[in-house]
Amino acid sequence: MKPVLTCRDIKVDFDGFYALKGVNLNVFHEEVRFLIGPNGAGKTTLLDVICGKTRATNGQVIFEGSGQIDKMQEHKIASAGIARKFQAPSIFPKLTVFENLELSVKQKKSVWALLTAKLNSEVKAKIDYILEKINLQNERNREAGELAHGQKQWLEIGMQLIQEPNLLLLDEPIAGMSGVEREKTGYLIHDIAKECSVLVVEHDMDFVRNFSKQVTVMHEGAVLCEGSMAEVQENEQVVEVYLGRGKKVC
Amino acid sequence: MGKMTKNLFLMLVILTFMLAGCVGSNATNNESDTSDEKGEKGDTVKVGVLHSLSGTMAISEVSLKNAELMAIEEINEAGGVLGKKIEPVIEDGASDWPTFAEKAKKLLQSDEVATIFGGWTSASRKAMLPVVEQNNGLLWYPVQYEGMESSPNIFYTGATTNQQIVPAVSWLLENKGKKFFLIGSDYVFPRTANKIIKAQLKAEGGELLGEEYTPLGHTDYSTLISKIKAAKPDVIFNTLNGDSNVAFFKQLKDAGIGPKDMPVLSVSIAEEEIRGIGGDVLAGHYTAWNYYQTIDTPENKDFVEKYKAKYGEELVTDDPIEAAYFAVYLWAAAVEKAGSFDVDKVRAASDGIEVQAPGGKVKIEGSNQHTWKVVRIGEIQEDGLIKELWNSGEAVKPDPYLEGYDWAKGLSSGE
Amino acid sequence: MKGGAAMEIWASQLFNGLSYSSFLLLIALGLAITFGLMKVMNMAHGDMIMIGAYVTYSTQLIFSSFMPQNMFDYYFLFSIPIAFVVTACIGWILEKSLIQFLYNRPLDSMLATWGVSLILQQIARTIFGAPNVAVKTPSWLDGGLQIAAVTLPYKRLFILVLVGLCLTGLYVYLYRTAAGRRMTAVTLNRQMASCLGVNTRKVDAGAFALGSGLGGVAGCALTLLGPVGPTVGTNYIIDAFMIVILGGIGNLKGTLIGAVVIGLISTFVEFGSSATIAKVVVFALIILFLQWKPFGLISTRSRALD
Amino acid sequence: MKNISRSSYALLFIFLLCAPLFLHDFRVALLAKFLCFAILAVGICLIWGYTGILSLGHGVFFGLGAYCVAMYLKLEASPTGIPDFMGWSGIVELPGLWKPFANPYFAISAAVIVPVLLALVLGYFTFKNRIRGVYFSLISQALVVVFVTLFIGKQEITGGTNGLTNFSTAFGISLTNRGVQQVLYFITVGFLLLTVAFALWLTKSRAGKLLMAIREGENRVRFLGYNPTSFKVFVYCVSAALAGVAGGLFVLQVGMISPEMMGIIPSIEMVLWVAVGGRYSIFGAVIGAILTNSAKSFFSESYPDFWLFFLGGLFILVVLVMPNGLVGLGKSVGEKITSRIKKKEKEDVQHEAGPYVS
Repeated sequence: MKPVLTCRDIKVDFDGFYALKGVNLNVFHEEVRFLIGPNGAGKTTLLDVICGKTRATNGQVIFEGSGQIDKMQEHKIASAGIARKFQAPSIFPKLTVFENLELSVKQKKSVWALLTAKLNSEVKAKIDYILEKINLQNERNREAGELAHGQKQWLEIGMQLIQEPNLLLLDEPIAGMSGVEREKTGYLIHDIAKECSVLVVEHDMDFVRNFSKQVTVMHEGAVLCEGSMAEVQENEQVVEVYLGRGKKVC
Repeated sequence: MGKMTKNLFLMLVILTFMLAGCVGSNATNNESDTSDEKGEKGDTVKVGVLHSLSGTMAISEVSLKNAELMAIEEINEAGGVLGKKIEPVIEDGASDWPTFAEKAKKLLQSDEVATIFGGWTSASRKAMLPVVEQNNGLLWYPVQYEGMESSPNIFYTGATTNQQIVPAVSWLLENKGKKFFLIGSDYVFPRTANKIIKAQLKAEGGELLGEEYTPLGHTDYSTLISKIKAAKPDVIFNTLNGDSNVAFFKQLKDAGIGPKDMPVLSVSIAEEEIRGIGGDVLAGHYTAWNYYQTIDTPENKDFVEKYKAKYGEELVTDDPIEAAYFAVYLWAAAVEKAGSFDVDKVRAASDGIEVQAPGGKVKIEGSNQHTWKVVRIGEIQEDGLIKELWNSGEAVKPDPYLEGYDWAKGLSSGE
Repeated sequence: MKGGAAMEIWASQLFNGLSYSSFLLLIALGLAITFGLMKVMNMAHGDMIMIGAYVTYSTQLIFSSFMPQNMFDYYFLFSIPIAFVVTACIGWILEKSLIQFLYNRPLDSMLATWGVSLILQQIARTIFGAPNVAVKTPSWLDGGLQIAAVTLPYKRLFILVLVGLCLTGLYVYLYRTAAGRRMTAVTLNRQMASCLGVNTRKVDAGAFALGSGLGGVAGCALTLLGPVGPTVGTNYIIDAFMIVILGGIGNLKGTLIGAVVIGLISTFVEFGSSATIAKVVVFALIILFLQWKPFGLISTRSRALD
Repeated sequence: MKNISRSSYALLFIFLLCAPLFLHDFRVALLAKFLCFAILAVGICLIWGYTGILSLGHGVFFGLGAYCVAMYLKLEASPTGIPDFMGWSGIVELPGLWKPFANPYFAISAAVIVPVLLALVLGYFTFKNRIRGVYFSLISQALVVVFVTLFIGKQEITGGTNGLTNFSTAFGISLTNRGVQQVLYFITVGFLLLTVAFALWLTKSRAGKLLMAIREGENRVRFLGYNPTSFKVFVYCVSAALAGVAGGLFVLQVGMISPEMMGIIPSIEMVLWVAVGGRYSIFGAVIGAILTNSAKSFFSESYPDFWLFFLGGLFILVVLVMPNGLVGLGKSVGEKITSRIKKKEKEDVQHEAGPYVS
């Protein structure tokens, strides 16, 4: 099977400090891939490299249909079909929930297109559909800044979904959520995976165990191992990395 | 309901503000004036006093306003003009040229003043010129300027070029040397003045070693002084403006150049400006004006005394102050002669009007509405006053287009 | 023979350039702290310079009327610390009453401090009058040092030394004393410093006062070279900002280099053309340079998103 | 926007249209000048209030627009075909730069196109290089310094500090005629109306929402697949165009333009108008420009010394106490009143209907 995303020997050098030391990663169609690893392993940096926020010092990122994307500008990468949800909710607080989604809808994104854009029934239907999916139907006209933390997280996920991406990058999507909300988010992620590939960075091991099929473990800027959660837990190196730092996998 | 109230409230507040702002302070003026002559109402006649009372030019212009008000007061004490008391309407030009145009318009249209005394910079005069011409008003402009202008609605009581710059250059050529270096701020007066000087030097055997301009407000003169040092001129002719003079003279002195080595003749530094630079820095350098505080006549003694008593002992009088002061007297005399405040009649009557100003007799030249004045070259003293070294004896006829000088042909226009 | 004259001109221009740089550095140094380190767009910094200049003028008046004649020449040495203290106090009051509400709102702080600047100017005008005032140079600063055919005025040498002292003083304070280290810590990472028990409010006020005080010292030096009037600060504020952003925000070394670069370029361009052209060239170069290096000559790479 | 509904605009424009009936000619001319400023303020509101970019260099665009129209007027007022000030500088032939401006249509289009081109070039590079916040503000100030110094220094072409003044006619019609002045006033009102309508349409369009999104988080916008550079350049050009229009109308009304008016201080004052009115509201920008200038006119007529204290205080007040300006203030006061009325109504209803209502 051909991967959607291929990372080849990615290195990132922050003024002499190597945050990534040659990462290789493949993400396949309709896959939910979890990235785990201790703090400072380079998980977020890897997402940053994929979506163009951070430039790799070395290596290639290849995206299906667009070829090599690591030299492209951020908005071009996003247009190519890679959506990114940041760790801290980054939404537009002074716009309403509806407007946040309206801007995120998959559409032509030039100045002229937006000047002449009409709010037709098709767009409305899309937004309604997503609102329902992220459970914010009743908040559509509220300013996004007034939402609860968990709701902001969902709104941001919704903003990514409505772009109809081929690959969704989620950075700690359940941070700050209650138990019920976590579960809902877990199902939402699986639901999403029917339409696109998802790459999730997550710290919460229960969550990972419950919702993951494939897991990639990173440590100190490199991939340590890959496999199912069960396999990974057996891996001695992984145990050492976590236990050696005084942390347990479970 | 709620939204309506909100909007109504907002609009109410806004409209009140707007009315207050637009109607402004002249709400008290009856704008539909029935009297047929300008500015006259009962026992008083209104005149406008329009100077920058705020902003960068306030430094110079406030004292002109004071001088004009003093003259108005004196005339009122002596019985007024045509039996009417003069009522000054004071406006602030705020060192902003459109504001000068705006206020001149207000004075003429809304206050309907008989005349305006005002302005300092050429730019402010140029801004007021179309306004007074279009409204057939009258403006008395009291500061030396670059010439090349003669509006039927303006009287010029400051020197034009042939009453200050041209004689100064001749005097320098005769007494101080042939090699000139010209420096000035980068604006209209210095550039026009230097153009005239260059033509004159050519005609009278002088030599031009350099010509430099610095932006307004420039304060680092080390490079310019290096250039002057390298050129080694006999004299420096200075048309720098305002603040730049302070920096230039201080740094010139530091560079070890004194009046003995290279004297500087300035045409924009009078007694007022010396106070802000320091007499110690300027002592020994020259100026060219039509009036100095030190002029020894009874009229001047009286004038200086009254001015100091009224506005402060530490103050000084200088050329523009005197010109602003006697402008009011010239206008009053012209009105008396015309027997009317009407602009056209005053203009017709103005030719040859003469008054005894603090610095000597001054006379209006009807052909160009400038003033006959005595030219004086002076040396700046340690105490900040100016000692007269030379004067032209008789008053010099104003010649704003330099028509009486052969070498100036072709200067005044492209033709 | 001719080569000697050319050398002479080059040498004196180099000195002029360095001297102008030192003056620029002095006016920018305070701003490098308030704007560079604290990120406050302090448009009133020019008026701290103005106040410093008026303090010098007042000290001169006091010395000439109350002190023995032979002491007069030393008024200038006294005026420097006085100007520092007075403007630092004004800066402190300003921080406590206004600036502290404006951290993280750089554009708003720009507008508010512009308002402060207008008010300070009007106050100065009310107290000292609108015209410029004359400050008499102490006699020991008259004249200059003659090296071959080049004259180095004592005043300019004095300013060079003064800048050197300010710079070393600042360096020692910021990196070698506990109070200074606290200040650097706060500007680098406010939350972390606060967690470690640093009273950030106090440090902010102190830093702002220090920056303003340096403006006051610049004002003192200004009286040696230029005019003293209520609006004098506006002449310098734009230059000072340009130096700080050219050098890179948050970096004293950058400010130093920025001042030297601008000083040298403008004097040499002026020598080859005119002062007007030099001004246009310098500002156009700044615009172009920032296109190339948006964060100035020396910038630190940051990982923050916004 | 939601709260400042049509009635406010209707009242404002009815007031403006009726103003010549009850104001002295001189005051109408003054008001016309303020309306030009209002057009410019709308442009600043779009770029600053909506997009969050603070430009301290709008004086340049205003000045360029004004100079373009002024060049035409000056040529029409010069019987010899060469403006008087050029004669004094010894120029005998009209410079090439001036020649096309003899054509009024060229001059008027240039009043918009020249500022837009400058904004396009500067904006493209600056925004592409991701220069933001105070860096952009300072660059825009440097731009002002460059232009003002050039316009003063190139006296033989620009008229130097004196600027361009003393115009007589436009299209052969005398500008000083009372009727013409009135027509000009109504033309200005018309332009303001168009400007406001355009700005409202823009802010309500999806592009307008994206501008706000850029203000809220430029990088987020980028990761949604938009290129913020093009939107920022667009809004910069729009506001430059509005400033150019304002400048052109200003010259027709006031009859002069000089480099002082495009300087640093006027450029900062322009931002203040918008801040006073309410930076997030088009309506606020309009009334802010009119009111601040009215106040300036009033104070400088009555208390010139007091004006700077007032202006300075206003800056501080707006930033500290009322960041949403007069509109925000009016809104919150209005809300208090309405909430009191509502409360009262509610109480009344409750009294009548008893506890079963809710």
